Amino acid sequence: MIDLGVSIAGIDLENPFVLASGILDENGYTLVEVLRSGASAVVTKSIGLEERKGYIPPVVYELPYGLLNAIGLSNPGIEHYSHEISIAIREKKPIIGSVFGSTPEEFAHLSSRMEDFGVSAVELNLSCPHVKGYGQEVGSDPNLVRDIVRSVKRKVDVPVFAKLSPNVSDIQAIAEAAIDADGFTLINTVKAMKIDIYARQPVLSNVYGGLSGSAIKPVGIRYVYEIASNFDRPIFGVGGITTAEDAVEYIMAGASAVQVGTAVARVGKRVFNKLISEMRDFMEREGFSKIGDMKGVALRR
Amino acid sequence: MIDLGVSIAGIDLENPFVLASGILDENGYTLVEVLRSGASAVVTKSIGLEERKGYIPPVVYELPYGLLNAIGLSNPGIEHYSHEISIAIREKKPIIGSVFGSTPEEFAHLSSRMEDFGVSAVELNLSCPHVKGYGQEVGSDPNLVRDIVRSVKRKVDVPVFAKLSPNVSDIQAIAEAAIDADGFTLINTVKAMKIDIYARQPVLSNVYGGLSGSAIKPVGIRYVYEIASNFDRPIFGVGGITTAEDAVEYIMAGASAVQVGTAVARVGKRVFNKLISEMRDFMEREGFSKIGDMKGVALRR
Amino acid sequence: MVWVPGVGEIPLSLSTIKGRRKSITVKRYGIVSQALLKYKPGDRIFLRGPYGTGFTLTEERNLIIGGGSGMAALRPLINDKSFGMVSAKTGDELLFTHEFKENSIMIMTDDGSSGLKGFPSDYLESVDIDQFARIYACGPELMLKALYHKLKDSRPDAEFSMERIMKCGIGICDSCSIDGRQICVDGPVVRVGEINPDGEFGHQKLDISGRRIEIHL
Amino acid sequence: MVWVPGVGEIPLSLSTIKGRRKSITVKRYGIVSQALLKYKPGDRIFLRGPYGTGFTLTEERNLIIGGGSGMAALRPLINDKSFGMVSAKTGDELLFTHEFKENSIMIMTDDGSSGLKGFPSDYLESVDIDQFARIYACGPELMLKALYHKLKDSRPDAEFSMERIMKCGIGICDSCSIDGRQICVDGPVVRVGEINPDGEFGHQKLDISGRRIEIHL
Ligand SMILES: Cc1cc2nc3c(=O)[nH]c(=O)nc-3n(C[C@H](O)[C@H](O)[C@H](O)COP(=O)(O)OP(=O)(O)OC[C@H]3O[C@@H](n4cnc5c(N)ncnc54)[C@H](O)[C@@H]3O)c2cc1C
Ligand SMILES: Cc1cc2nc3c(=O)[nH]c(=O)nc-3n(C[C@H](O)[C@H](O)[C@H](O)COP(=O)(O)OP(=O)(O)OC[C@H]3O[C@@H](n4cnc5c(N)ncnc54)[C@H](O)[C@@H]3O)c2cc1C
Ligand SMILES: Cc1cc2nc3c(=O)[nH]c(=O)nc-3n(C[C@H](O)[C@H](O)[C@H](O)COP(=O)(O)O)c2cc1C
Ligand SMILES: Cc1cc2nc3c(=O)[nH]c(=O)nc-3n(C[C@H](O)[C@H](O)[C@H](O)COP(=O)(O)O)c2cc1C
Ligand code: FES
Ligand code: FES
Repeated sequence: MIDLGVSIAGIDLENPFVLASGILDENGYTLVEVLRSGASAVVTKSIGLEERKGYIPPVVYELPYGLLNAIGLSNPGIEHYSHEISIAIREKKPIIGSVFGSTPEEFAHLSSRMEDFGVSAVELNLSCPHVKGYGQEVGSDPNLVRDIVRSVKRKVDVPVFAKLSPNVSDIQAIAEAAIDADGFTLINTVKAMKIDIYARQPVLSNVYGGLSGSAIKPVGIRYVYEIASNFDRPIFGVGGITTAEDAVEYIMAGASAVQVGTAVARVGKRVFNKLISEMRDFMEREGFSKIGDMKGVALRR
Repeated sequence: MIDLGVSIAGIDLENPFVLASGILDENGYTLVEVLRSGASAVVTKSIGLEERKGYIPPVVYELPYGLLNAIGLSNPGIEHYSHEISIAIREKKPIIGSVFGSTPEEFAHLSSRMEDFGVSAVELNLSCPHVKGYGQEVGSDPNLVRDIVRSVKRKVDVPVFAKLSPNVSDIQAIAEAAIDADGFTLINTVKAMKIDIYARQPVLSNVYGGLSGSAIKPVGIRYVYEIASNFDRPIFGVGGITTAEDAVEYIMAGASAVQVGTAVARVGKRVFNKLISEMRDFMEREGFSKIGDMKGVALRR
Repeated sequence: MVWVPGVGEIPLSLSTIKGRRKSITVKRYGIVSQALLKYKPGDRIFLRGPYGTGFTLTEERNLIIGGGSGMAALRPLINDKSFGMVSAKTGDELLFTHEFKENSIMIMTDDGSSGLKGFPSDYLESVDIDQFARIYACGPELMLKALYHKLKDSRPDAEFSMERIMKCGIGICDSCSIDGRQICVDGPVVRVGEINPDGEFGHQKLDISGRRIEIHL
Repeated sequence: MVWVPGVGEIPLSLSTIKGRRKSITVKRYGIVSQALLKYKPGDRIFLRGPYGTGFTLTEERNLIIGGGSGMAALRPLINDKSFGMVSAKTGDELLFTHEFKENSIMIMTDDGSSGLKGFPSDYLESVDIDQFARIYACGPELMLKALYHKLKDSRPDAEFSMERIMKCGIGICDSCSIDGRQICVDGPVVRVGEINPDGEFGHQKLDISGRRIEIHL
């Protein structure tokens, strides 16, 4: 008997496949469809205090082995988003509320509202541009990360995941700063860009964007492995997962569960059912009966 | 008349395509073959003070869209390497000596020996593990970078290129620290890893490696664009260049010339002649007569 | 998705499909469409796609119901046997009316400045819809909604092209969704029989920030 | 390239090529080969490749000259009409001698413990090399060098399999190069006519760090 169930920071999931933040999660009815397609939970789009239009399109660019995006954190603002959550929550599967901000107070307020709306956990998107510094991100400033995580933890009772940026020199210092979180989500997109040599211009209106998809899987595996080797916190692995083998790689690197983003566009929402059946096949073939039995087996301790 | 010649930090190159460090540049006779295949110059393997065996194989792993490597800076030591340079230098094309170390003094000594051997420039590999910190690289410590570049500049007369790591939070702070260099080389490989889920182990004996090839091109473009936008230094663009269109993308992002690594393995040494003829075709079609006319045209100033 | 470098990118339909030369038809609206209208012959156009579903092509007799720039997407469907119900706000916004045979077109405008006054749905009863092998419609959502109610029982095979904000075109951003389906991938063309009258169609949509808004005239 | 997880990866040749089941033959040498020798039937083997060039297969009469574990790479070439010159340091290191027909093999050892004493090159004159459609050799470089001088004029079509440190197997690390050619890609099998006697072959090679060393017996 193969059991796909996992538990991460106290949240029980019927399978390890969760929708990643920012992908098909703006509209509550879409979240419902994603959950019905097999996802065990969904992470919402990152929501801020105020309504934001995001960047003018082009906001995405497809590469052969990945996707560039600079959506620009478009969102209706936390109060308006409550309606979308109220639609999705009827599916009775965990909703993880993702929030972004620039101060600990903002993060704490947003997380607390998410809790009010009934989410099972919050995920702190610590990878947005940081107003204080220049060209820097909230997630690369350990002191700010520490304050944000602490403020949120003081305010909410649901588990808190810190989603870390891969665009840092020293991920261990950042994870150490975020150690009050109940778990980590690794990784967000890798800063990158594309120039159209015929238009002689950057393709994204924001110039810079985030790279996701297959191209970043080796980077994601590295971060999960490094954090799992050094910290005792459950991890959501995310970045380039398209097949169950990709998910297994993250789990063997130490992830408890995984999130899937770009593949939902590449394959469609049916990617979740595909992952579930591929995972069963893999476990059967390789003699694993529980997801937990694969967790961290590649770590050299 | 299409002119492929470029000049970078005072070095004249017959075309913009240079062999990147660490690829087919251990043996002097191979450097000769690479130069005869059309490369306008070669960067040597990174050479240190002492002989090093590097890591036990597996030291490379092929991904569909890139290559992982952890060669481990194997090299015969600077004194033994002089013989390889003496073989290559007979081709009368520029040789750029790459060096690695952990202190400013080491870098200065190595660079000075390279100059004695007759190189046209030195390239400082600022992306090797840094002994002082943990999990950190020489290239992510601005103070160390500043000292290294200054010490080298005091010691040698040939142009000095600082090769920067993409594994940093704030590339602008590092470039600022390296501002005494005559030019920048961007980028080195992106830290990454791969687990073989059947062996249930990391594939590289060193666990972590560097990702190169197509997967990192959008990352390389971003770094070149960002540095070209903010600093007035010539740039070697490197990372995932396989076609002339890739090279044009780097040049439009602000690079003066480019280096080619992984594609030399993927396509073979004939990649240089392929790049040259593709570049001629592109320039003819698009109405460019000089490489310099394309330089930085995508920058928003 | 048509990109004007330095300006923006918007979803547009092909108004010519067959042959090597394609065309798009753009209504002067905001920043991107205005920039497109400055293009001269020989200028380079940047686009990606086409994405999503298209109308089922037929050489048989079909009914084409277009509102405003919605006619752009319908134009490739016009054949010798087509009958058109073409509408617009005012007469000078009417599109492609000359491409239908004489006596094979009904024209209407909101203000009555050309043809009949009113919407296509007001006049649908005046044509015998059973004679058409296919029925297609594209235009403002409230026009489609009115048509929906008249066609849902008799012609569930009628095809509507839907409009929403489209940022990615590839089913990832969720800005175009109706009832959980991404119109950029599973649409924009959908069959009347697939539409849920109690869902978002004709009632609500998300605006550019993702904020849910009611659809009014 | 055969990988023993947690131990290392080394270049090995296939000693069976045809059919679904393949084989490798490993000489007990250092850490990886010793780890391989502990494998039991049913164990999983990890490999990548095959890379590079192979011997030209023939069903005609051929001459097979093998030194030590070099016989591993030569074994798939053995056919009914093959003649073998098989050598090793001592008698118990001789490989695949029983796969040749009786009277179709000459055996020699460095110490004379089995067959003739000496190297294959010492006895090459005793066979009529013109009778062979193909000539193949694999073994220590100094054996190949001695053979080279005897074959370069008469049989430039003879094929040698070369050995160097091989770290990547895909033409990127330069550890395997001879005269600027990567033996992992353009070799290991090369024709005698392509070899430059004044280059690195038989004279110099790079060791594991990339340090140039002289090739001695
Ligand atoms: C499937 C489909 C097919 C269409 N086909 C045609 C056609 O053939 N001809 C035609 O004239 N019109 C068509 N439209 C409508 C057309 O896309 C809008 O009129 C156009 O987006 C307006 O852009 P603008 O920059 O001129 O307007 P502005 O109001 O200046 O828009 C400003 C910005 O808002 C955003 N924006 C506005 N509308 C949209 C949108 N729908 N999706 C994404 N972003 C938007 C863009 O960032 C735009 O740059 C179609 C729409 C859809 C969904
Ligand atoms: C093309 C080719 C085909 C070969 N085919 C066969 C064969 O079929 N059967 C056979 O028995 N031998 C073969 N060899 C020789 C075999 O590869 C070496 O004997 C083997 O590498 C020794 O490894 P070890 O770990 O047992 O020895 P050790 O001395 O313990 O080696 C230690 C480490 O040194 C490195 N090392 C040693 N030799 C090499 C090498 N050649 N390349 C890269 N790294 C090396 C590895 O990291 C190894 O783990 C072949 C060699 C080549 C180049
Ligand atoms: C279009 C798009 C929008 C995204 N928006 C968000 C977001 O709002 N918040 C966030 O934390 N991550 C966001 N991400 C990052 C993803 O959640 C995920 O970390 C990343 O895409 C890597 O996973 P993937 O390769 O499976 O897509 C976004 C990614 C994409 C492609
Ligand atoms: C096998 C291998 C070895 C490398 N060794 C070095 C090195 O010694 N020094 C260095 O500065 N860069 C080294 N690099 C990085 C390359 O010079 C280059 O920056 C990187 O591979 C990106 O370019 P590419 O995608 O064209 O390969 C190495 C890369 C590879 C693939
Ligand atoms: S436009 Fe992004 S999902 Fe449809
Ligand atoms: S083994 Fe690396 S180039 Fe041949």
